[in-house]
This record gives sequence, structure tokens and C-alpha cells, in this order.
Amino acid sequence: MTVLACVALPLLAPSLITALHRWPNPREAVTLLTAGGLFLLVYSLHDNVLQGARPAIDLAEPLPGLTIGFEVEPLGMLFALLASFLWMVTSVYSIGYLRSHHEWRQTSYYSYFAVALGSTMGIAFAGNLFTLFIFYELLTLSTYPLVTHAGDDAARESGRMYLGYLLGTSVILLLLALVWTWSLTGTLDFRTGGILEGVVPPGIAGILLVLFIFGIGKAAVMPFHLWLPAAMVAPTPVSALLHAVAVVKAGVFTVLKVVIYIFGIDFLAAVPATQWLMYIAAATILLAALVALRQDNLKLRLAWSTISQLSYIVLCALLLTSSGIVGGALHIVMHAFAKITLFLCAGAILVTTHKSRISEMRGIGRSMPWTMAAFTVGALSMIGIPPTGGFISKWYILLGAIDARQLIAVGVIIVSTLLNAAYFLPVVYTAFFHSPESNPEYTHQETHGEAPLTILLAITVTALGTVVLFFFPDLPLELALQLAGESG
Amino acid sequence: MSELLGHYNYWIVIVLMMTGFYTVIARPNLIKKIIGLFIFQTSVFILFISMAKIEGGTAPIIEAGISVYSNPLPHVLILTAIVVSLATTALGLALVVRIRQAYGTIDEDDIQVQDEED
Amino acid sequence: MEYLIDIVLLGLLMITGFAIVRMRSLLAVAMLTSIYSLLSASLFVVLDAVDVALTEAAIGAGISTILLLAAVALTTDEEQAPRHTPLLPLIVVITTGAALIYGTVDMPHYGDPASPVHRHVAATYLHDTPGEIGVPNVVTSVLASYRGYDTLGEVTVIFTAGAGVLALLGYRTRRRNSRGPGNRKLVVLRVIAKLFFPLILLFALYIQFHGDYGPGGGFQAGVIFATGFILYALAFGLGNAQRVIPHRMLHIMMAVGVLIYASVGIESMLLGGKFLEYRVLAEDPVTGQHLGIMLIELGVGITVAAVMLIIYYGFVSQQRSGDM
Amino acid sequence: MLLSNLPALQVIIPLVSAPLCMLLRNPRHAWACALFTSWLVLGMAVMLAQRVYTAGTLSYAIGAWATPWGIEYRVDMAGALMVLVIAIIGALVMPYAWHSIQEELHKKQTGLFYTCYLLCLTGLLGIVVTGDAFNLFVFLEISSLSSYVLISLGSKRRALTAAYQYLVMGTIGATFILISIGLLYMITGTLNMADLAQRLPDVADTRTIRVAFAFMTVGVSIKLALFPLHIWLPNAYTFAPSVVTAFMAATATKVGVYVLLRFFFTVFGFHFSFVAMHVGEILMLLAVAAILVASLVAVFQDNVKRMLAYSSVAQIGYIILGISLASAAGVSAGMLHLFNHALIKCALFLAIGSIYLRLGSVEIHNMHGLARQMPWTMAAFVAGGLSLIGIPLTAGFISKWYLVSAALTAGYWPLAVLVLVSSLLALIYIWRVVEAAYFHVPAADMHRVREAPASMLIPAWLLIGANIYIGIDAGLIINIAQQGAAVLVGQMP
Amino acid sequence: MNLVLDILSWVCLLGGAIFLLIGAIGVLRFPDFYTRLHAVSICDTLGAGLVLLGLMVQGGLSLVTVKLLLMFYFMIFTGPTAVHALAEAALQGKLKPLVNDRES
Repeated sequence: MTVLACVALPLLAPSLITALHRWPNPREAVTLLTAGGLFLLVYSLHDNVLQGARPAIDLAEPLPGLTIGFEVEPLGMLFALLASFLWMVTSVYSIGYLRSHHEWRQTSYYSYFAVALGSTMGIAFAGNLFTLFIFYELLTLSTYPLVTHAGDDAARESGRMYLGYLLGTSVILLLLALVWTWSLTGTLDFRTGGILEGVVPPGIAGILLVLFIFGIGKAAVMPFHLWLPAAMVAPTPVSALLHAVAVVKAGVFTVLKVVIYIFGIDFLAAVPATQWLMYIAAATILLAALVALRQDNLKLRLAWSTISQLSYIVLCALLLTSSGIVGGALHIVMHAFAKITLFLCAGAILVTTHKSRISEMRGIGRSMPWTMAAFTVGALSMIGIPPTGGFISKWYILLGAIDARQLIAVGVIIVSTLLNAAYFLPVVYTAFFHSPESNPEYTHQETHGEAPLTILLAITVTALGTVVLFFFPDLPLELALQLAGESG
Repeated sequence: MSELLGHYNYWIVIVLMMTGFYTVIARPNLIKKIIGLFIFQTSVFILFISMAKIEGGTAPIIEAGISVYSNPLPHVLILTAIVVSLATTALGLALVVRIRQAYGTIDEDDIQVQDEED
Repeated sequence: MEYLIDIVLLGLLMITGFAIVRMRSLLAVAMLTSIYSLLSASLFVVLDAVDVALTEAAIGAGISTILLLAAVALTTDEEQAPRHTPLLPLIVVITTGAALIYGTVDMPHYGDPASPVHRHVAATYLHDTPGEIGVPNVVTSVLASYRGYDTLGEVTVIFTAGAGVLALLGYRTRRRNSRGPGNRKLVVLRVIAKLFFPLILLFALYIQFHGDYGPGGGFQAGVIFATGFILYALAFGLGNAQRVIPHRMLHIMMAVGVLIYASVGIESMLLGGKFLEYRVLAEDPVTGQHLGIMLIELGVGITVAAVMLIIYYGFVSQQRSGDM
Repeated sequence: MLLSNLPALQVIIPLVSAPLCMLLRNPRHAWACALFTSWLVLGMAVMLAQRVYTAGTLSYAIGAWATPWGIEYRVDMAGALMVLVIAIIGALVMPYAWHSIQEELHKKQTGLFYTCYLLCLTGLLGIVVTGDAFNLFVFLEISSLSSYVLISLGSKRRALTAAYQYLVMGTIGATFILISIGLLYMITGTLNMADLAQRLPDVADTRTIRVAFAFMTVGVSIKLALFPLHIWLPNAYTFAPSVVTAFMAATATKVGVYVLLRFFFTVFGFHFSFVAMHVGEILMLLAVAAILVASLVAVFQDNVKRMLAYSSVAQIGYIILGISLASAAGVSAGMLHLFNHALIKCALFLAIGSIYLRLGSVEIHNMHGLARQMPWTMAAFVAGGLSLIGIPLTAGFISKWYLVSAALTAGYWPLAVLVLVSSLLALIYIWRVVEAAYFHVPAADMHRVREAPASMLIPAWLLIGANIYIGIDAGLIINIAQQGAAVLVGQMP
Repeated sequence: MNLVLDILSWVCLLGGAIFLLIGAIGVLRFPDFYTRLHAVSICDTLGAGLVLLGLMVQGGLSLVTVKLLLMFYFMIFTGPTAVHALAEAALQGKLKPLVNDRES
């Protein structure tokens, strides 16, 4: 029942939000309350899940044999916790951001935001692939208005790209894979050990795997990654939550689910295609990192780094080792915290100084120490330097790679770590150790203090989170281990 | 030879049909098209009626002392079909008149030109 | 002998057909069309289809020609030469024709008594009609009773056409003074028209009610009835004709005809039979059949006459589009 | 009396009310008459479907003449489904009609409009329920003639040429069908479909029957606008009055498909049609062409009505594709899509109709910022569009799902891909409208535009509701479609 | 006796046919509209008349003959009227008769 509430609550919130569109404060209050309520609901679930309970509920049966139903399992739990927690943070942030930016259409912004979260919950708790697909599409559609929120030509342009890539891949490749799997096995349920084993010859399974991995466009495996930079026209909080947490993570989450519960890692070991896909993921990691190096626009650099980080998780899934799975699951969390911190900082800089290019940010650290400090923490975590959460996930990923005897993977991870350092540390350096006067077009009267309070609050929380996760990684770790245990 | 005697009128009827059909699809003039349809349909009627004909039969009106009658059913069908074709012709011509009033021409190509203009 | 006439008529038909394709003057083409259907009517007579012949002569050669002439008069007489070479149409036509010819090869021979057409259903009609329906004209019995429902559909088609022409052309009731062309000069025509008008109506009634025994029936009667009025309108101008039968009345007639037909069917349902089961209309089935057939033929006649007149009025009341 | 005569009454009631409707002088009365009739028809259709669902195929001998001699009415599950579709659409379109007809038609024509609408309804119903080949021709003509008139009543002058084009092509098609019926009769000596089906196998190997089959296929294909013969459709749908477009898009072509099914499976029989004549392959080819070409053309249209018309051609392609698979799964998928597409397209055209009523134009470039002014209408349009694209939780998704799985089980995976790709094309052309309406700065005089009246919104939203309901719980309709397919396909391997 | 009747009827029929032929040729050969009307009028008076007569002889005293008589009656009324109407129409259409103006 709680499960249903988790999905329903954010989906119903918009009605109230739109009803209150004349009175901003109550409206924001509603958003915050929903976010908080949602987190509490999700949190209340996690104990039983840790006990091994799998609360499930079936809603409807659109087609004979295909149900819309929910079931909570460790990975979904982890994802749901993450998303709902960061939604709270981001809502606080959004309020400060939108108000100081005097954005238009704030009501619809909050409504769609809530819907997006609701569909994320749906994805997290989906009881079978069919349900997951439905909410996957719903997420795409509900985030489209957020991406095009600006409403100008550039926004429409990248909106088209966003929709085209995500719907295109999902409708053509993913749906095909779904129907095919269905007509082969007659079911789309998530089963430990997978449903395809023994039904499908490895050749077909290979084709299916390809369809799935590329069909899940949200995982942004090359060559289906371009929507992610395009989507950066969205307001920063949107990019922050949706493109560091909800959307992209929904993608890799789906990949993990498919690999574990549809194919089953033992079965995949027999499928040759897995190797090649892993190499593609590896290539994505490196290439994206290289592109990120050359970006001057901060948000774009973050976007490209996201692409490369996502492929870490895909890689983990395809390593087919339990520690690899753990690493992937953990990396979802750690990367989320780190990346959202970075995005929020970028947003903070944009709001207060209206600067988006790194080259203009000389000495910005002196005027905005808090923000840039948080940024540094995020950057360290991305690189994987203790004491930040990033270190833990990287650790497990490396373990997984070594277990799988994938030297290439090991190499890729190490190299990409260096690249991460190469494109994040310069930002920190410019921010702190250059004098503002050295900025091009520097003017004396440009004087700005720190970002608004709500924004700072949000940033601090996430930054702290990043650190805390290094010292107390128990909750995500347990869930991840449980998952690994299930997947065998 | 018997083949020829047995089917010659079907063949002629087919030729007639095709004359009508050709007029419909090849001629740009709207009235001419309607006339073509009319010819086409009338020829089909002849096909039906000639299939109803029976060797040495008479009109299907029961009279004493006559045993062989032609088949009445196609006659009935064609009575219906004739009326249908009349209805079509009337409607088509009405449309043509209206088109002339709206376009000032009843030539397909001219109309096409005008349509591309607006 | 029959074969000879048959072939001659078919030959004439072909000539006319080709002439129609070749001719440019639409007026001439219209007349040729009427000749075409007159020829086919006489061919029908040769083929023992007297009812069809009568209908074709009345409808094809009569009304359609009038409509064609009216349309030509309202639009234009000259047909422009086709701009593009008719290659594609030729191919289409030739393939279609070839397909049909190919199909004829396995057809039963012309007039062959053994062909299934004569064996299966029709034989029963010819055999049972005297007993079940009791009218000598089998065509009428099939038309009105065995397949009476088709005929209802047919009346509906005509009704549709009437409604359609009404919706498209509407009508303007001409003032009375507009008495057609050149008043004094028409005196001969008018006298003759006066003389023939009643005769034509009488003939229409004869066709209407003689349908059970000889060729004829509702359609032919209706058309002839309408022609009488068309003649009147030609001679005395549309205004007067509309004074004799006003438009509103035509609407009512056209609707009432269909309603009569359908209500016969519904009546038979109410009497516990199926739709259009005439035999329940009277205690003696055959009388019932007679009654039913007479009623529906009446309905047919009324609707057809009304629609024909409505169409005619519709066309004639348009003024030539050149001067508008 | 009523129950036993239900099949006949289903057709007779609208037939009788048409002349009555003509006699009514006042447009409002005529409208009321048409409205009442179409709701009555819906009621009877439901009863009929329910009876067929329980009692199986109904047969009704008109005039109580035994089958090969009299005309038989025959309603099986597939027929009941069709009747239901027609009746539902008719009943929903009528309340909508009042405002838009008042707006688009000359006052003197309105009464006749409703008359012709009723006649069209009669014709379509008659085609579906009849079991007699020639009777089918007659009712086909009734529906065609009335639809020519309905189309020609459009407000632009091109409506006239569109109607004329349709008249010429339609009559050619009808004459082809007539020829085919003649040839069939010539060989078998009967007109009753069941009787034909019995007698055909003995003579199936004659050239005459082959030609008859070919002519029937071509003739009907013109009526249902199968790809190369679809030329009449875009103009007709674009320039007809909005109501007519909505009604015909949902019913006329569908009935054509139904007739095709009837002749392929019931009359000629599966073996003759698909094994001897290889019609499956041909249809598949044409369907693929239709889907690709029509969708592509639709992408480049500025006039939304025309765009939807082309999309209709593509959607008909889907239906035919399902049939051409010649498997029970394929046919049921086709029928399912037939039903769903009727709902979708009707809803879309109704929405566009309301837009035309208020905006006075259906060009995309005039719709900038329309969503602010007509939120409900545009919402309906978007919902219908999503269903057309085949987004989950909509009817379109269900039928697309079945189509794809049927193609896969039949081993044609490229077809599956094709279907999905073309649904992406649908996404593109729907989204052009959405972007214009939602994400463009409103045009200068846009503020004058008001939301459409409730009488026009409710029907559209009822259809959308049906869409979503089917998307969430399609059990019943799938069941009906499969039963219908089973009846048609019958003893198919 | 029968033979005589047959011969008689055939003579009439053939005569009628010949007149019709003449009329047709006339319509083709005569110079202008009004003169052609003369040719036409031959057809539906003598031509058709004789044919009908021949048929009556064939029919003998029966209903057929009565009908044929009626037809004849119609013919002699309609034919001239039609021609007259045509001529009127032509005149109203300002169609000048072609007159040989060498004498004048």
C-alpha cells in the first residue's frame, strides 16, 4: 500500500499545485510538503526491505498477461531513497533559484517536476518490465516541458532533440525488444536469474541485449548520448535533479534491472555480445571525458562528465561480477550526490554572477567561498579521492573489474580517473588561485556576495552528504550487497 | 469457333465498357467524365442482361404454353443498377454545375491550376 | 435472325461509343449518349429483358439526356483538347480489358441453358412465382417480393440523389411572368403539350398498375409521370409548372414514397411477420403479396416522380454561370 | 417483435427517419431527429452486440424468404463490432454537430445535411449486416452517394472538386464491385454470401473467379483508400465539414476494410485468397508503401486536417498489414487497430473541428499559442495524438503492441521495425502541432479566441476517455476482436 | 390470302425503310439547317408511317394493331411539332436561312 502511495503522492500533487497557482507561498509549501512526505514514505519502507520483505501490488492488466504492478527490491529501494531525498533538496534550491531569476510559468514548472518524480518512483518500484517501460515514457514526456521551459527557439530545438532521442530509442529499439521478449517468453516479470535463460539461443539474446542497451537512451551510451548536452538549456535545478539524478539514473537503473532480472548475469556470461557492449561503454567513458576537457561552459562540461560517469555504471553491469554490481549500485548514489552538488554550484554562480563560462570565473572563489568549497568537495568525489563517497564506489568498481579479469576495464577506469582530475581541478584552481582582475572584461563595480540563502542551504546539504557517505555508507552498501546476493 | 459464337457479345461488351472507362480516366472535361461513367455502367448492364439470355427463351412473363423463360434475376438487379447510375449521374452533373459556378471552368487541368493558386 | 439483330445492335453501340470518345462538342455527345442508351434498350428487348428495356429507355434515353443537356447548357459546349498524352489511362484500360477477356474464357456460353445462372436460384423463381406471388411478371415478383429489400434500397438511393441535388443546387422559384422563351411563337408547342399532357399521365398510370402483368412498374411509371410535367414546364415555363406542383409538395411526395414502402415492411413486422413479409398483410398469403406489391410500387412511383421533378427543377432554376 | 427483428431494425430505423428528418423545416428539429435516431441506433447496436456475444451469429431472412432466394441479414461477432463502432461514432458526432454545422453550413442546407447523414449511417450499417452480395452493392451506393453530398457541403469551393473526385473514383470502384458480383453470379448462380462460399470451392479454379476476385479487391480498395488508390481521401477529408470528416474517417474506410475481410475470408475463403491468389503478399507490399509514404507526406503538411488525412491513409496501412499477415493474430490485431483508430481519429478530427470553429483556420502557422486559449481542446488533441503515436496507457499502444507481436510471431521482424519507425513519424507530425500550440509566442489576435462549447468538448473527451480506458484495460475489446477474427478466419491453419 | 398479306406488309416495310434511308441521306447532304429539316420530316411521316402500316398488316386485328395505331397517332403529332420547335429555336438563335441570292 505504501508503495502505491509513494507513486501516487507526487502524481497527485500537481492538481493541488495548479489549484494554488495564484498564491506562490502556499504553492511552494505544497511542493516541499509532498517532497518531505514522499521521502518519509520511502524511508519507512526500507526496513522491511532490508529484512528481505518484497512488498508488491498489482494495479491493472491492460493486456492479458501484462500487468501494471509494483514490487520493491533493494536496487529500486536504493534508487527511490536517493531520488526522493534529493528532490527535497532541489525543491528548496528551486525556490531560491526561480524567484531570484523571476522565471515565468513557475506553477507548471513545479507541477511537471512533481510528475517527473512520480514517474521516477514508478520506475524504481516497477514490478515488471512493462510497468517500467510505461513510467519510463511518462518520465520522458513529463520532463519535456521542463527542458523547454525557457520557451525560446533554442529551448524548442533541444527539446526536439531530447524527445527525438529518448522517445525514438525507446519506441523503436526498447519496445521492439520488449515485444520480442514477450513473444518469446510470454512474460515480462523481473525474476532473479532472468527469464530468458534456456528459452533463447545466445545469438538472439545478443541481439536483444543490444536492443536493450541502446534502446535505453537515458543511459546515454554512445552513439545515443547527444540529448544530454542538448538538455542543458533547462533551468539549472532541472538539469541538476533530472539530468544528474532522475532521468539518467533511471536509464542506468533500467540497464541494471534488465541485466540482472531479465537476462541474469550467469546467462549473459554465455552471450558474446556482452563483451563488445562493454567495450562500447568503455569507449564512451574515455571519449566523453575527452570532450568534457574541451568544454568552456561549466554546465556543458558537467553534462559530458555525466555521460562518461553513466557509462561507468553500464560497464559495471556488463562486468557480470557481484562486486561489479555493488559498485554500479553504489556509483548511482555517489555520483548522484557529487554531480548534483556540482550542478547546484554552477546554478548558484549563474544566479549571482550571471557567468556560465569557466574562463570568466577567475577568483570567483574569493567572493563565493562556500559555493566553491562545496564545488571542490563534489569535484573530489567525482575523481574518487577520499574522504568522499566517490572513493567507495570506484573501489568496488575496480574490484569488480579485477574479479572479471577485465584488464581493459581496469585500465579504462584508471585513465578516466586521471581525466576527471584533469577537467575538474582546473576549475577549482581558476576559482581560488586567480585574481578577479585577471578576468577578461573585468569591471570594478561588479561586486557580488554569496548566493541566496536557500541555495546555499541546498548546496551545503548535498556537499555534506557526499562526505558523510564516505564515513557511513552502510545503508546503500547493505542494499547493494543484498542486490548482489540476489543476483547470485 | 464455338468459343467465338459463345463469347463474342461478352467481348464486344467488354470493349464498350473500356471505351467508357477510358473516357472517365483520360478526359479532362468533367461532363465528359460523367458521360464516360454512364457508358461504362450501361455496358456492364448489357453484360448482366446477356448472361440472363437463354437459348430460345422469352421474356420472363408467365404465359400458358411457354416453358422456357430468360432468367429474371439479372433483370431485377439491373433495374436497380440503372436507377443507381441515374442517381450518380444526376449528382455528378449537379456537382459539375456548381463547380462551373465556383471556378468558371469545367476542365480538370484549369481547376488544378486555380487550386494551386489558392 | 436474333443473332443478326444482336450483332447489328452491338456494332451500332460500338460505333456510337467510339464517336462519343472522339467528339468534342458536348451537345452532340449528349445526344449520342441518349442514342447509346436507346440502342442498348432495344438490345435489351432482343435479350428478352422488356422491363429493363422500358426502364433504360425512360431513364437512360429520357431523363439522363435532359439532365445532360441542361448541364451542358449551364456550363459549356466545347471540350478542350486533353493536354497530356493519355498513356497511363491507356495502359490501365487495356490491362483491365485484358483481365476481363481472360475471365470470359471460362464463362458459360452465351444463352447456354446449362449454365448455373439458369439452374440454381432463378429456376425456383420462375417455378414458384405463380403459386407464391400470383403475378405473371416474374421480374415484378422478384423485384418487389423476393428481393423487395433491394428495391427499398434503390428507392433510398433515388431519395438520396434527390436530397443531394436539392442540397447542391437548391432552387429559386421563378416568377410567374418569366414564361420561358418567346411567348407567341410557342403556341403550336403549347397546344400539342396541352393535348398530350393528360395522355402521358394516363400512360404513366397504366404502366404503374399494369406492372404485375406486363413490363412496367413503379420506376418506369414515375419517370414517365415526371416527363409529362417536364414537357409542361418546357412549354409553359418553369413558373407555371411550379404552380401546378409546388416544391414543398415535391419534398413531401419524395419523403412519403419512401415512407409508404418502409411502412409496408414495418406493418408486416407488427403483424408478426418478418420485415417486408407481405403474406401476413391479408389472411390469404397471395392476396397479401398482391397488396404489398401494389403498395410498394405506389411508393416507388411517387418517390421517383418527385425526385425526377426536383432534379429537373434544380437544374433549370440555375441561371447560366457565365452571367453571374 | 423488437428483439426478433433487431438486425433489420438496426438499418430500418435510420432509413425511415431520414425522410422524416427531411420533412422537418426547422433545422433544430432536424438535428433533434438525427440525434435521437443515432442514439436509438447505438442502443440497438449494444443490444445486438450483446445478443451476438451470447447467442452467436444471428441470421435474419427478410421477407421470410429462405436464404438463397431472399435477402439474408447475417450478424457475426466481427459484424457486431463494426456496427458498434459505427453506432458509437454516430452517437457521439451528432451532439457535436449542432454548433459546427450552424457555423459551417448555409441555413437552408442544414436540414438536408442531417438527412444525408442519416442516409450515410443507413448505408454503412446496411453494408455491415447484410449477407447478400448485391444488397451490399446497393447499400454501398446509398452510403457513397450520401457521403459525396456531405463532403460537397464543405465551406470552401475545393469541397466541390473533392466531392467530384470522390464521386468519380467511388463510382468506378462500385462498378468494379458490380462486375465482380456479376461474374460470381454467372459462375455460381447465387448472390447469397454463405451460398457463394459453399459453391465457390468447386469452381474456384476457373479464370472467371480469379478475375472476379481481382475486381472485387480493386473495387473495395478504392473505397477503403488503399495506398495507390487513396488519392480521393486527402482532399475529401480536408475540405469536408469537420463533423463529416470526423464521422467518415472513423467509419467509411473501416467499413471498406470490413467488406474486404468478408470477401477474403468468408466468401472466397482463406485458401483461395491467400494461397491461390497470393493476395497476402500484395497487400503487405501496398500496406508497407502506404505506411511509409503517407506518414512521410503527412510530416510536411501545414494544414492539420490534411495531415491527419494522410495519417489515416497510413493507419489504414497498419490495418491492412495486420490482415495481410493472414494469421489469426494478425487479423485480430488489424481489427483491434480498426476499432482503436476509429476512436483516435474521430477524437482528433473533433478537436480540430472545434479549433476550426473558434480559430477559423486549421493551418499550423495560425495555431501559435492556441493552447492558452483553448486548453481543453488542445489537451484532447495531445491525448489523441499520443494515442496515435502509440504511447503506453493509450489504445494506440495496445493495437500497436499486438501488431508488432503478430508480425514477430509471423517471422517478419522488419515489419515490426517498420511499424515502430513509422510511429516515430507520427510523433514528428503530431509534435509540430503541439510545439506550435504550446511553445510559441501567441499570435497578435489570439486573445479573441475562446474555448469551444461544452457540446463539442464532451464528445471529444468521451472518445479520449475510451482511448485511455482501453489503454489501461483492453481485455474486453481484445476478446471481441479475437472472437471476430476467429469467426472470419474460421478454419484457417 | 396469307401470302398476299405478307407481301403487302413487306412492301410497306421496305418502302418505309427506303424513305428512312432517303431522309437520312438528305440530312447529310442538304446544305443548311432549314433544308435538312425537310429531309427529317420525311423520315417520321412516310418512313415511320409505312413501317407501322406494314407491322399492322402483320399484326392483323389484335391489341397489337391498336397499340401501333396509337403510336402512329403520336408520331403524326409529335414529329411536326418537334420540327417546328426546332425551326423556332433556330430562328430565335439568329440562324439565317441560306438563300440562293443569284436571282435576287
